[in-house]
Amino acid sequence: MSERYLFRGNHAIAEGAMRAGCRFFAGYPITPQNEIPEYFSARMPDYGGVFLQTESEIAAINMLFGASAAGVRAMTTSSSPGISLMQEGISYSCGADLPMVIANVVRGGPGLGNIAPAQSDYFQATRGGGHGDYRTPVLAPNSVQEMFEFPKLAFELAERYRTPVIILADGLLGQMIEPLEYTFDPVDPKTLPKKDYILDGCKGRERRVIRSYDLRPGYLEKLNFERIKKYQKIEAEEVRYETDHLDDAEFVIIAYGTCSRVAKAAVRLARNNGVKMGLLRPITLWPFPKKMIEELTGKTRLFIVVEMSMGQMIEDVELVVKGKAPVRLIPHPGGGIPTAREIWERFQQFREEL
Amino acid sequence: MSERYLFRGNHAIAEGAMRAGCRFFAGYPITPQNEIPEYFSARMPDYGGVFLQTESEIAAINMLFGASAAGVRAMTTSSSPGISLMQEGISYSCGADLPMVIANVVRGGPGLGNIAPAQSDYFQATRGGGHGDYRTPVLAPNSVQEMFEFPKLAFELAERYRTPVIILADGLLGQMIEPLEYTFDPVDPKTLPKKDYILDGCKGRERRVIRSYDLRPGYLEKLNFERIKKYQKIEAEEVRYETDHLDDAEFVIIAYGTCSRVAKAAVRLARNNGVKMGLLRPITLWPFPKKMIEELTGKTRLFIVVEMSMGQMIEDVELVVKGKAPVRLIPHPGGGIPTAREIWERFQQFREEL
Amino acid sequence: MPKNRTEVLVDVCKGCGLCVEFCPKKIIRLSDDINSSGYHPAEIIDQEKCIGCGFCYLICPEPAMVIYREER
Amino acid sequence: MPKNRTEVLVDVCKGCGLCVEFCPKKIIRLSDDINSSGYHPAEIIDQEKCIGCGFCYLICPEPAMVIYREER
Amino acid sequence: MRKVYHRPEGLTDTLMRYCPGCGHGIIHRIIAELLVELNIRERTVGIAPVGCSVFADEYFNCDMIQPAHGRGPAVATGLKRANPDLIVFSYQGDGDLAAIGTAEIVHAAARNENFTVIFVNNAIYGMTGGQLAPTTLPNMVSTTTPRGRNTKLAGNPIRVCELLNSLDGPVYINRTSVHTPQWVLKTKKAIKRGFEIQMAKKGFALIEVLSMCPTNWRMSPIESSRWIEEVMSKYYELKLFRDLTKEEK
Amino acid sequence: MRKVYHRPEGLTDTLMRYCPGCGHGIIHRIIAELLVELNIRERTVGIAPVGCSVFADEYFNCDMIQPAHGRGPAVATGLKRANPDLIVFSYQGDGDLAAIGTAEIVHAAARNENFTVIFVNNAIYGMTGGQLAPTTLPNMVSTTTPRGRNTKLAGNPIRVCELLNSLDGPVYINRTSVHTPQWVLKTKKAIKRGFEIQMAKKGFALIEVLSMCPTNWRMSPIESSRWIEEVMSKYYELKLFRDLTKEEK
Amino acid sequence: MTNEIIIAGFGGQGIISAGMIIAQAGMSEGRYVTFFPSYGAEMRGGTANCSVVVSDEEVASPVVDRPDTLMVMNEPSLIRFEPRVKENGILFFNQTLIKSRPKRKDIKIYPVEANLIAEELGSGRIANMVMLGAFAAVTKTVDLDSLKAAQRVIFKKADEKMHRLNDQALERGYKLING
Amino acid sequence: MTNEIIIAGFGGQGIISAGMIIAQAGMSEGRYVTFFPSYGAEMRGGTANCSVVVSDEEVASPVVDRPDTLMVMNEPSLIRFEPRVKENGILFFNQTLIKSRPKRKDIKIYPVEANLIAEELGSGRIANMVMLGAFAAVTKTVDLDSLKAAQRVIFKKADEKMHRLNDQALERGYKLING
Ligand SMILES: Cc1ncc(C[n+]2csc(CCOP(=O)(O)OP(=O)(O)O)c2C)c(N)n1
Ligand SMILES: Cc1ncc(C[n+]2csc(CCOP(=O)(O)OP(=O)(O)O)c2C)c(N)n1
Ligand code: SF4
Ligand code: SF4
Ligand code: SF4
Ligand code: SF4
Ligand code: SF4
Ligand code: SF4
Ligand SMILES: [Mg+2]
Ligand SMILES: [Mg+2]
Repeated sequence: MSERYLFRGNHAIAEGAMRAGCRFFAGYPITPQNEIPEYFSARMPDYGGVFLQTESEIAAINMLFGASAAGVRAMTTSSSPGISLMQEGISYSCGADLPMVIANVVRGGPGLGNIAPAQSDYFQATRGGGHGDYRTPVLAPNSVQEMFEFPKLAFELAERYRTPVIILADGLLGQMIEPLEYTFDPVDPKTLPKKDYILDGCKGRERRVIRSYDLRPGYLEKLNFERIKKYQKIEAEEVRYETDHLDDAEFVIIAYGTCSRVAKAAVRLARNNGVKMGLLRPITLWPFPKKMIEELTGKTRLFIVVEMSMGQMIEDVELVVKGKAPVRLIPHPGGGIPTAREIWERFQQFREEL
Repeated sequence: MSERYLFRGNHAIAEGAMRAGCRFFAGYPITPQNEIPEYFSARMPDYGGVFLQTESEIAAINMLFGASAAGVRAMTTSSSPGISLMQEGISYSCGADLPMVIANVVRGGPGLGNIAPAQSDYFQATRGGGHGDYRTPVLAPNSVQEMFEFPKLAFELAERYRTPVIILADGLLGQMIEPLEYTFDPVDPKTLPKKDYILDGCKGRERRVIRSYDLRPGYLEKLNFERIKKYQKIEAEEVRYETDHLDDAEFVIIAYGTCSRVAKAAVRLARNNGVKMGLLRPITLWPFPKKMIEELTGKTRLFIVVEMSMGQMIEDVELVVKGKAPVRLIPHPGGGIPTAREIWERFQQFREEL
Repeated sequence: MPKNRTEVLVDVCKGCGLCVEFCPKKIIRLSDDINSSGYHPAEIIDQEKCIGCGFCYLICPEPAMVIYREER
Repeated sequence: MPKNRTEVLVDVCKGCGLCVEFCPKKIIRLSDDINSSGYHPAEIIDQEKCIGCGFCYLICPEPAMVIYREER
Repeated sequence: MRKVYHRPEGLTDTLMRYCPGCGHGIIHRIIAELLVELNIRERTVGIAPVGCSVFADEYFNCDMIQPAHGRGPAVATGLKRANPDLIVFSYQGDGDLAAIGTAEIVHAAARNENFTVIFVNNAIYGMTGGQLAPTTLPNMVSTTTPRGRNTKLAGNPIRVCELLNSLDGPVYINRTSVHTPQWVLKTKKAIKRGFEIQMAKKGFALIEVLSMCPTNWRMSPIESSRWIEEVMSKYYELKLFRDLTKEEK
Repeated sequence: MRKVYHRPEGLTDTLMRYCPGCGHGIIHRIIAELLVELNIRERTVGIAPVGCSVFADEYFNCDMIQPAHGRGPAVATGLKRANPDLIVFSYQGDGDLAAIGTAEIVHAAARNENFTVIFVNNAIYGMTGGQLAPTTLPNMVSTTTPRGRNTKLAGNPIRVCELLNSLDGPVYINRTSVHTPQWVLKTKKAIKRGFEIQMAKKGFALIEVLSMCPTNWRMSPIESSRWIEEVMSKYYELKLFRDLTKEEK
Repeated sequence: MTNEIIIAGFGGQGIISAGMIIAQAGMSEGRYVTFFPSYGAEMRGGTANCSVVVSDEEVASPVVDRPDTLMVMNEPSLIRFEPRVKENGILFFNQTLIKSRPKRKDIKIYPVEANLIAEELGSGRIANMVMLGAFAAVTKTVDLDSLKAAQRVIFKKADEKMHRLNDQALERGYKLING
Repeated sequence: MTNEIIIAGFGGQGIISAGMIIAQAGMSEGRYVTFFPSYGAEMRGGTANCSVVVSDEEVASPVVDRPDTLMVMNEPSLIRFEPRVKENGILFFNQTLIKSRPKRKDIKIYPVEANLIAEELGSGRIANMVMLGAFAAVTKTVDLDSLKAAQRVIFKKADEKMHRLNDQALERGYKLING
């Protein structure tokens, strides 16, 4: 094992972003992610980048709009209410095809809710909480190590497809401390390929325009059909997931993020009790691992979806399973975290009822 | 036929709201719904209510938060980008269980998009574009007459369930002019039952608090489970839809709002050509007419979903149909409006491919 | 031959009349013709009197005015 | 018998010391005891000297001070 | 013996969960006393911000509402316009009012809405743990300006009274403090004036109150009081900026 | 014969779709001339607002970006901080800047961001068809104040230069107009100064320009010009509010 | 019977009010009607157009894709909309302002000297009324009298003089056909 | 072996740093560790608690619901967390500040005069270290030496004097058990 350091999830995501070449951070404080801007504020000067505490989340997302147009890797982070405020800006960024990374360290909602870990912004992240037809890739880390690594992946996806990418974490992942290994070398932004759409003055080339509108009849529709092709490509090529004990599983838990950690413990518990349980953990929430679930559908006696919400991802599961196998939900709306024991007990109940 | 007047959809919704007892309007201009605030500004003084053009959509939704807490029927209207800005406020209003009516006269997106009619805010409206677990009833009118009548229905639902209600129209419904009949008597707000949660000073009673948070461990979750019961009740009791030629239909179009009007013409065209086509038009988009679609699933050879989006409602259809019948989409992302002829032609193609 | 010349780009002009108002020499008026966008464009009625002050250009929103001065 | 009486609500006090600082008679100090919330509460060391000025109450954020004045 | 100073009826029995020496408690008490003294408790709706004083909705013994961060003035506008008989106050911190809520306070002031704003300036984001506020002083350390506020990078502080005083709308603007008993009394007078103006339907009043945040200033409460006296009140001049009701006379 | 006045290279060939007599065209041309005269066209990024001049991104012959309504100053901040070598201008209407974008302009000014704002005050929402703007004059008719702006209900107009002049941040604040050729020249000088300040990395400059909207004022272009002269410029004083670079000398 | 109509021209040529007058007239005759204007960004100095449907049965789609009847008041509108007219449909064009000529052979074409006649009557602004008169005469979708009544409803703020002028223009247009 | 630990007490009693020291020590011994603090609103004058998991295998769930080991530094925490300890689990409580006594019969209970000993050493603020020493001695989850090294990492800004004091406190706690 190479050198490891104890790291808080929130610090890890910030460190990971800067190492991934992020040179622009703009954000507004909100619990449970305050350590992210704090860490950026302390370290960004060393990286020669920009740190800005903004007047609001709205200003933050719009500063990203500008910074991304100028060509730098730009990131903002917030938690649920702050992300709601960014919906217009996210929609604009999708409409203007600007890459950027937005991390949501989700807390209990709706409204001011509480500051406990939650997953109730799944719909917002995967369906687009903003207006208009768009999608954004959504990455769901489940460890401090992934909090560190996902900003890099997110920037790569963002630039490959010219799209905002969302990292959907939660208060637990933000606050939790685990050993961290620096698994990649720092990215020097200067070594990245030059982008051919950015605004850096029209010297020696045609002037460029970045916009999200087209008022000429029919044009916007054409543009949107083009963008849908990009989404189809992402759906075909960028699905990521992790499996645990799926080979012989009769019962499959589907869970992401914090819930997938708890679910892993539940799988251990079940296996210790001789039950063939397995776990599918979507890493990309959009694109959703549909094919994998389709494959499982034939051989699975029961799907259990565990969510820190009233049940949102379960819709994506049901869209694939199509009633061919029972799907049960263990919901925690409002900042409650499931426990392995609870999953195990609920499972036994579900099995009896089958 | 009783007296009828030519009315623009945007004027009808404003007139309908005031007749339904709306005494507080706050909003910010945006095309294609500017005629709504304009009409309110001209007529609200006659009704003795409050009209306010606000500094932003954010201010508008938060003024509604206050006005609703004070007990009046309060409404705001906007179009897509403005509605995105309201997502935090809508989430708060759901968290605080405050009734209010929000009309979205949808336009093409994402971003600034265009000002043509669109239906691409379906996900946002039905899944909650804001953070946290919540739902709002969504009403989708398809005529000027319904633009006039739905605010009343919306206020009734809003108050019965203490929830924001969304009226999801589009630029065509807002701009179009049709004959209108005053189908209900003006509601005098004074005759409405007094609400037992409003803030009017604690004279002679316990003080009241309206909030959307609970930071005590576990409490928010309990609260949210309570709210889910309310949502289940709405799903059980408030589904509304309209059918056209469904009795013997082999092919069923599912479409709402403007698309349902076009679809009706397509059904006529099909019937004239001897094809047994019918139309299911969801009036409430949430709660979605699941049962009706379930019933149709057995006897329908093909479902055609027509949407002025890249395909959003189709998810709700597929969640019910569960692969038991083919579902095809005619999408118009970006402000395009389908035509009856187009539906008819695409249908023939679909049928051949079956 | 005039010292200065003022040219109206007929199809750019929207006939707003601001140049007419601000020409110190009052040598601009709106034509009776309709241009391709449906406007009555400005026209110079007495080129001789033009002092090349540029007011018509300065106030023109399009700009539909081009002004030439004699080289010295 | 004192003219005025100042009472500290021991379990409300958070031991911030502001009253100690602003008592013009310097008759307040923080006790060595710990209250139910883990703070060292204020205590009056010389009730006799209290002039009932209310400064301790005015500056107390909780408020943990109650001040009695002799009826006239 | 008569109880002359004691927990006012305008506060509930709930103990306040602010840090020791926090100015919020003092300001709460002042407002609570006025609710009783002006006999308006039973027709008042208070607005708690998002900030440390989000819990104000548990502390004030009157109807309370807790809206989104920074939107107090919009909510107050809604409440007051819908029911002009209410007395409405919006209690807001410097992050709430001067950062995310800038548009709402500027426009409520410009509209001269008839409610009272108590603006608690502690030059820091208390609730979230000590980040830079719009009112954080130059060179002052916060958790997001760990080397001190460099105005070249993090911008200049905003003086809210001065900003709003450039508008036609507001009737009353005053800046006070609660760092000494004397200033506590002056603050009470100022807030009283604010409420009276509202009761007389004259319009918008804002009282900015400099307030200690010992926790995030990393000072003792007493050091905090001194710091307001010696530093903060020099940067934020304590004065009455405007009282249009007086000018009228 | 030398062409002394002609469509500048800083404008594209696209004909502008503003109404006849609209001030936007004049202001566009001024900026376009300066892009050439200051030799900055090839390193400038312009920001078009949401408003009638949303189309500015088709008209200026330089890199352009079109962001969300009111957020120009935030986008400018992002652009300029990410690439300080750019010259950035934010072109905004009164609805865009003084209503929905209030927070963004106030904070960009307070931070003294190094870009130039051209603020087109036509006292109305042009694009959306003539609704009340924050700058609509008292008693002025708009489609949402059909009986004229009653300041008791619809609030008082906001004077943006005065508002921002209360801040420490900005380097340059000036209010001019384009209703006469003389004022067009003064406006050009003012905007030039704004760009020069940015080029010298001195900081934030805002030039407010009173501008005709004949369509929504329901006046002819000439009447509109007169109305600025006789009414609007009385309410919005045309003057230099601040030039810190001069004070330095 | 259903007549799906498109009217198009410059902003300022009274396109929208022409459409509304047809809708009002149709409604007054007890027919089903729907009207849908183009709106918005096109306002700034561009073109305007609107769709009207007048029908004996409930109007399903308010969207007129391929009109039975097209009235064009200016050149660009002719170019844009002519190809859309249904086979055997009807096209009216404003001969005064439109220099080119329609190309379709499968539709009926009526040139109308709308602006010329209107100017004769005293104001180019009532060219739309001339057009409507011709439209009523040819298509019989609504009666001339209904149109006359309808313009008084739609222009309710105009004075009697203006109403009379409109009536005259309607009649002149009507007589172009039924003259 | 997996030890799931909860530490709880007043804010200011060093609850969080105690947890992090265990995590750091565990990591230095090559074990899998996870640490999760309570955070946020409870900050304002409330209680603090944290969970630590130290394990020989990858840590699945970072959420400690029913701890193997509980350390409580004040009265309210004893009341809140005692019922959660696993059967046969271990409870350490700060005897100096906690007046009442644990009630469970099915767990092992260790009273620790944490504050008393800490004050003896010169500062009540190192009561947490005393607790950790006892914890190491009883549970053997991590070595005393690892804890000593770990506190130097976690308090990297403290001076040598403070580090020594911490070491002493750890030792005193350790010796309470292995004395
Ligand atoms: C939309 C949104 N953004 C951010 C937050 C997080 N937040 C809570 S309180 C606060 C700032 C509090 O500072 P201030 O207003 O100065 O009040 P104080 O705590 O200092 O009294 C912030 C940023 C939030 N709850 N909602
Ligand atoms: C979030 C949002 N709200 C509202 C609008 C609608 N809108 C477009 S332009 C505009 C106002 C334009 O007025 P102004 O800024 O004064 O510019 P002008 O047209 O007068 O030049 C508004 C409200 C929008 N596009 N986005
Ligand atoms: S240049 Fe001067 S004098 Fe010549 S036409 Fe123009 S305004 Fe008149
Ligand atoms: S100012 Fe320009 S647009 Fe206006 S009339 Fe003169 S040339 Fe034409
Ligand atoms: S009332 Fe005055 S003198 Fe008495 S204890 Fe309080 S501060 Fe001291
Ligand atoms: S001011 Fe109040 S809280 Fe502070 S020490 Fe005195 S009594 Fe206690
Ligand atoms: S953090 Fe500051 S403002 Fe918040 S309660 Fe503590 S002292 Fe008061
Ligand atoms: S509406 Fe007004 S601002 Fe907009 S283009 Fe027309 S005249 Fe100019
Ligand atoms: Mg503060
Ligand atoms: Mg304007």
